[in-house]
Amino acid sequence: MSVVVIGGGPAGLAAAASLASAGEETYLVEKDELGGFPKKHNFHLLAPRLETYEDVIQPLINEAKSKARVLEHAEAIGIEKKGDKFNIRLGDGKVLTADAVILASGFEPLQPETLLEYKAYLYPDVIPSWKLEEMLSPNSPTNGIATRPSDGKRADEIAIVFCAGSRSRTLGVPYCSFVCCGYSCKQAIEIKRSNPEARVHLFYMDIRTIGEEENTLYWVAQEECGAHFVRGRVAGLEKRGDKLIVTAEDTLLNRRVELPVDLVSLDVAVLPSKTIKDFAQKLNLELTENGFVKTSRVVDTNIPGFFVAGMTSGPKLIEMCIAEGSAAAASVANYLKEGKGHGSKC
Amino acid sequence: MVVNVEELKAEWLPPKDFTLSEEGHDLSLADEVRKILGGERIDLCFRCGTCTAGCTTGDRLTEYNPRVIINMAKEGMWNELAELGDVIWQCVSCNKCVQHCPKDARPADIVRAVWTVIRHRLPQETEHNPRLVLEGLYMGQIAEKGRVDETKLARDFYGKMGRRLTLDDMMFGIKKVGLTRLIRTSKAPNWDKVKPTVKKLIEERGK
Amino acid sequence: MSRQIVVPREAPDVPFKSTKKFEEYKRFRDELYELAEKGEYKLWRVPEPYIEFETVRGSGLTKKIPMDCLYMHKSCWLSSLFTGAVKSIFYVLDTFGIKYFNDQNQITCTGWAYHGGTACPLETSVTIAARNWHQAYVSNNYLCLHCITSHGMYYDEREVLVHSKELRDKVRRNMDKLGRELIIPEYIPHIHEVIYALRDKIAERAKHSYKGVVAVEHNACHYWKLAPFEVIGGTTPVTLSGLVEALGGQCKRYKEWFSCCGMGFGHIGWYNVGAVSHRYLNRAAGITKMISAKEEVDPDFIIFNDPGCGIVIDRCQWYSDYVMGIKTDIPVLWYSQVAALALGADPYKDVGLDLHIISHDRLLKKLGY
Amino acid sequence: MGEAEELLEAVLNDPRVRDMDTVRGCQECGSCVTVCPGARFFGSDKFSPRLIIEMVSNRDADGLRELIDEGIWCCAQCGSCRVVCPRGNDPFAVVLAIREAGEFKVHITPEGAVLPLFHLQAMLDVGTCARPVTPDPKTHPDWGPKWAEIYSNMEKIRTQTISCPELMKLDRAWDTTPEAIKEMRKIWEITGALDHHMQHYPDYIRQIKAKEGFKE
Repeated sequence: MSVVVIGGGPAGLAAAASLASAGEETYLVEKDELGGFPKKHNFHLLAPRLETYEDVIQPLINEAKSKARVLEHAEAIGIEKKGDKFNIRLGDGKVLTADAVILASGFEPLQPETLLEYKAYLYPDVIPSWKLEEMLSPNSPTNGIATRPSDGKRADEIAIVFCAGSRSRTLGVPYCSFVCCGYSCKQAIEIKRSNPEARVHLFYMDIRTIGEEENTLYWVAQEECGAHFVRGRVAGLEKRGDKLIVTAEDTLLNRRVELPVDLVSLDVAVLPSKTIKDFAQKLNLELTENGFVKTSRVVDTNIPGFFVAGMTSGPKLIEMCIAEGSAAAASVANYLKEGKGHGSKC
Repeated sequence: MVVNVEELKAEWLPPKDFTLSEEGHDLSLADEVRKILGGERIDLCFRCGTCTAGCTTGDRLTEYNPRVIINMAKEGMWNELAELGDVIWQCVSCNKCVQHCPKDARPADIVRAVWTVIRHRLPQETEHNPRLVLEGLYMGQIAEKGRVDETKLARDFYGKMGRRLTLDDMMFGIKKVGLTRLIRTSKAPNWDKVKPTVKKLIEERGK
Repeated sequence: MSRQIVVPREAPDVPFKSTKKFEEYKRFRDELYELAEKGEYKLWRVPEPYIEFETVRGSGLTKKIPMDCLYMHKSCWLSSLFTGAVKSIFYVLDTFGIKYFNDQNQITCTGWAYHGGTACPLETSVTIAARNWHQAYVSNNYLCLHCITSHGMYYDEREVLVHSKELRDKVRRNMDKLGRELIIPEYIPHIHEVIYALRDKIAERAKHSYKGVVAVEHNACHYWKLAPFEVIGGTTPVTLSGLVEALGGQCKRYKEWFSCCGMGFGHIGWYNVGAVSHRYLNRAAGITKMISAKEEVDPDFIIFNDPGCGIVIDRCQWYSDYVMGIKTDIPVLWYSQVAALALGADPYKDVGLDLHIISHDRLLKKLGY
Repeated sequence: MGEAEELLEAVLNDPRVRDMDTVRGCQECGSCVTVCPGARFFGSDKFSPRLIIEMVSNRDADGLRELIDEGIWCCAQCGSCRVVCPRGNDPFAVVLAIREAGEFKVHITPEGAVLPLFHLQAMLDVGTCARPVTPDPKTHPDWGPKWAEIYSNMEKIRTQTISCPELMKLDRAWDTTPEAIKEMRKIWEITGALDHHMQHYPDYIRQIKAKEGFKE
């Protein structure tokens, strides 16, 4: 019995590691390197628990590498279902045959340039949040200090814009991206700790640091790090001299705010990855109206033997992705044993 | 419509929020508030509005909004704060907000800290503010005797405000609080032991 | 003949993302054609020759700009106060042999009063618009506006006409009473888009180069904010900066680029309600804009596509000097004047610069006049 | 039904609100207020597009009634709010609907906001909104001394220097024909706009009606 896990991010790694530990023949297909988005963008501290990448994701990589058959730099470009078996075609022409598949292809961030009002196409100092995350890693070229890409100077006034693209009906992204509130508060804490002179201005519509994140991230950022929270969506961004001027309404005080800042970080929306759409057409997979995979019992889909984990079924935190990876592994094991998953209707 | 240029010139005021970014954002205001006892809790506020929802004064006087006052100070909106004028002094110290606040920020204390800052920044304008005069006399009595002599308080307050205590006022007082409390003027028991601590506290608050 | 779509080269090269608003606009366009097929009204298609521009980059949406036989739908303010700017339009069209029809039977679109809300009800305004469309239609020339407020208003009114059956029936009845037909134009082109389409030809024939000249632009709100999908460049309009750059000049951005010039307060300038004093604000908005442009760019001139915006900016600068002591002195030019000056028109007899308050001497010197 | 409820109903029945899906609920992000010149220069306590959308979607009739007295006239009708709203609301159109409903349906426009006679005359007498003579330096001193100079030489500059045959007359933007003006008046008559202005300027409207042979 063999299982193919597509995607080597947190969810895929967890799924592959659990399945391989349980003794299944597991293939892990990753188009880049293992580690997914956190690896690609050099994450260090992970929200919400403030554990490090080395402590959380590296062990998963090690475990997957030692137990599962890992195919790095191999992209799954085709899938078909024949009877109970899945045939997965890879970029190099190889075909993997599997009894069950776990799709953990992750998400795609919205390109900041498409948000014309924030003018990322014009000003290099308007960056997507993952670029700020890269900078804040201690082993980054800037040694963990937020700097301006345009001239390399240290950024002392930083604006973080929540919901850049998400929760926008006009843009067709009506849902919440889930992760941004947490990591933005975390970034505010990191900025303040690496550069005590910095001031961070966070423009939010609602703070959704759910559960324990509230007092480990939001309250710490506000109370200990003196982060400046403004309730309002940034609607204008222009340049004056070498400062970027962000304008928003402080809706709680009913007034317009104009702030000169050095660096603007956009919490860009989480979009479904292209693989999902591709696979959905080939497998008749059911999707939600926003283009994520529709699931029942968290990891089951409408195709027997085809499971999903992580951001494939909607935005979620890294720890939730890992949990879903393990959950999917359990479901697969059950499916292989019993011939059916939890919710699939054969 | 005839427009006179001279009139226009007189009418001219720089537009509101004209350059809010630099001048209007007086962040030193929040720092001053933080230095005062009680004011350091200003960073705890996350603007939920519970204080305003339960406010005794706000119920009668919609302009009085503790959430807005606290956050005006936090955001450095000094001009707007000053524009509020008398409204800001109308807190009745019921401390309901202190009970309600989910983050234990003690809004009443922060508002008090904001008062102190205003008093420091505008000493002349606030010198004759009835609320502050009364509070000064009240705290003075507490510091001296650990008790309030209401007759004396009323007499002193009326004196400072340039009004004489009439018989009607006396009758009103007797009806309200009773004769026995009006004539009790002795010190609280063992007051001399506590006095220095209380005095220090009162001074620190007003610093 | 295969369909040729011109992609404006000045538009920022950013990936396009389909949006809900975009889908809605597409639905509106489909409905526009569908209702015409059902016979609700007659759709007036842009005749050949035209240039089809892509509006929002990468979206595939287009706008057809007619390039001959233009119906000059004049602007009240431009024709009143800046005769030279109107004459410059004719000058440019004459230079390229483009035929146009200057109709004296055209009446105002009532735009200046419409936005105040107390002049006439929606039905009256829409009937007047439909009357002007029909008037242009029977003249066998395609509608081409001089005024930006007309552009925004006609766009809005067309959208309401398509969406609201009740209003459509009312207007059709009114048109019957006038002995006219309900005609709806497919696109609503503005004359500055025609001049933008001619920019390379103007540059070829230019007698004066804008080399070394720095400009700032003010894109009228009623052009790109009201109808972003019918604007060349979408929410990053390129028509004005494109013209200046094609003629060799430079067009720079400034902080208040987005802001309204304050003419909007002029639309309702007669109001005297409560503490509201619109006249002063009309100045304040313009002055705010000009201070920003002066401090950050210090341009040789500012280019406009709307008559109203230009008037406010031209007039408010004396006021800011007199009242606030802030001297900005940025001369004002309309797109047509910019083009006509490049083509060698007389700055006073043709372009009418003596109707402006801010002097253009420094600019004319730079242009080699 | 009181004035306020009447106003609310009239606003909700305006084609621009009812048929155009301009009010879809608000998530209070404040984008519109950020870009609004009205809120910027008058102060957002006086005019806030966000609150207007909230009032209409919450059916707050009294709030709307209060707006008519002053706040609603602070809108510059620039449409900035329309481009930025992430929900696709359109405060721009709603403001116009409120103004029109107040004037034409409920008749509660404050005196200072009624269309001035000179403006009505421009449209009905010559068929153009503005005329070269409209900004008289006496009424527009803020245009400065240079304008007064140009104004006194207007005829010379317009007709001799920049000769443009269609733009010769000083009392109208372009040479409108009598037929065009007649049609303009007829449109105002058949849509009821003339009758409406009878309450503000009875003498002038009667004069127009008599001239065109419209029934009173």
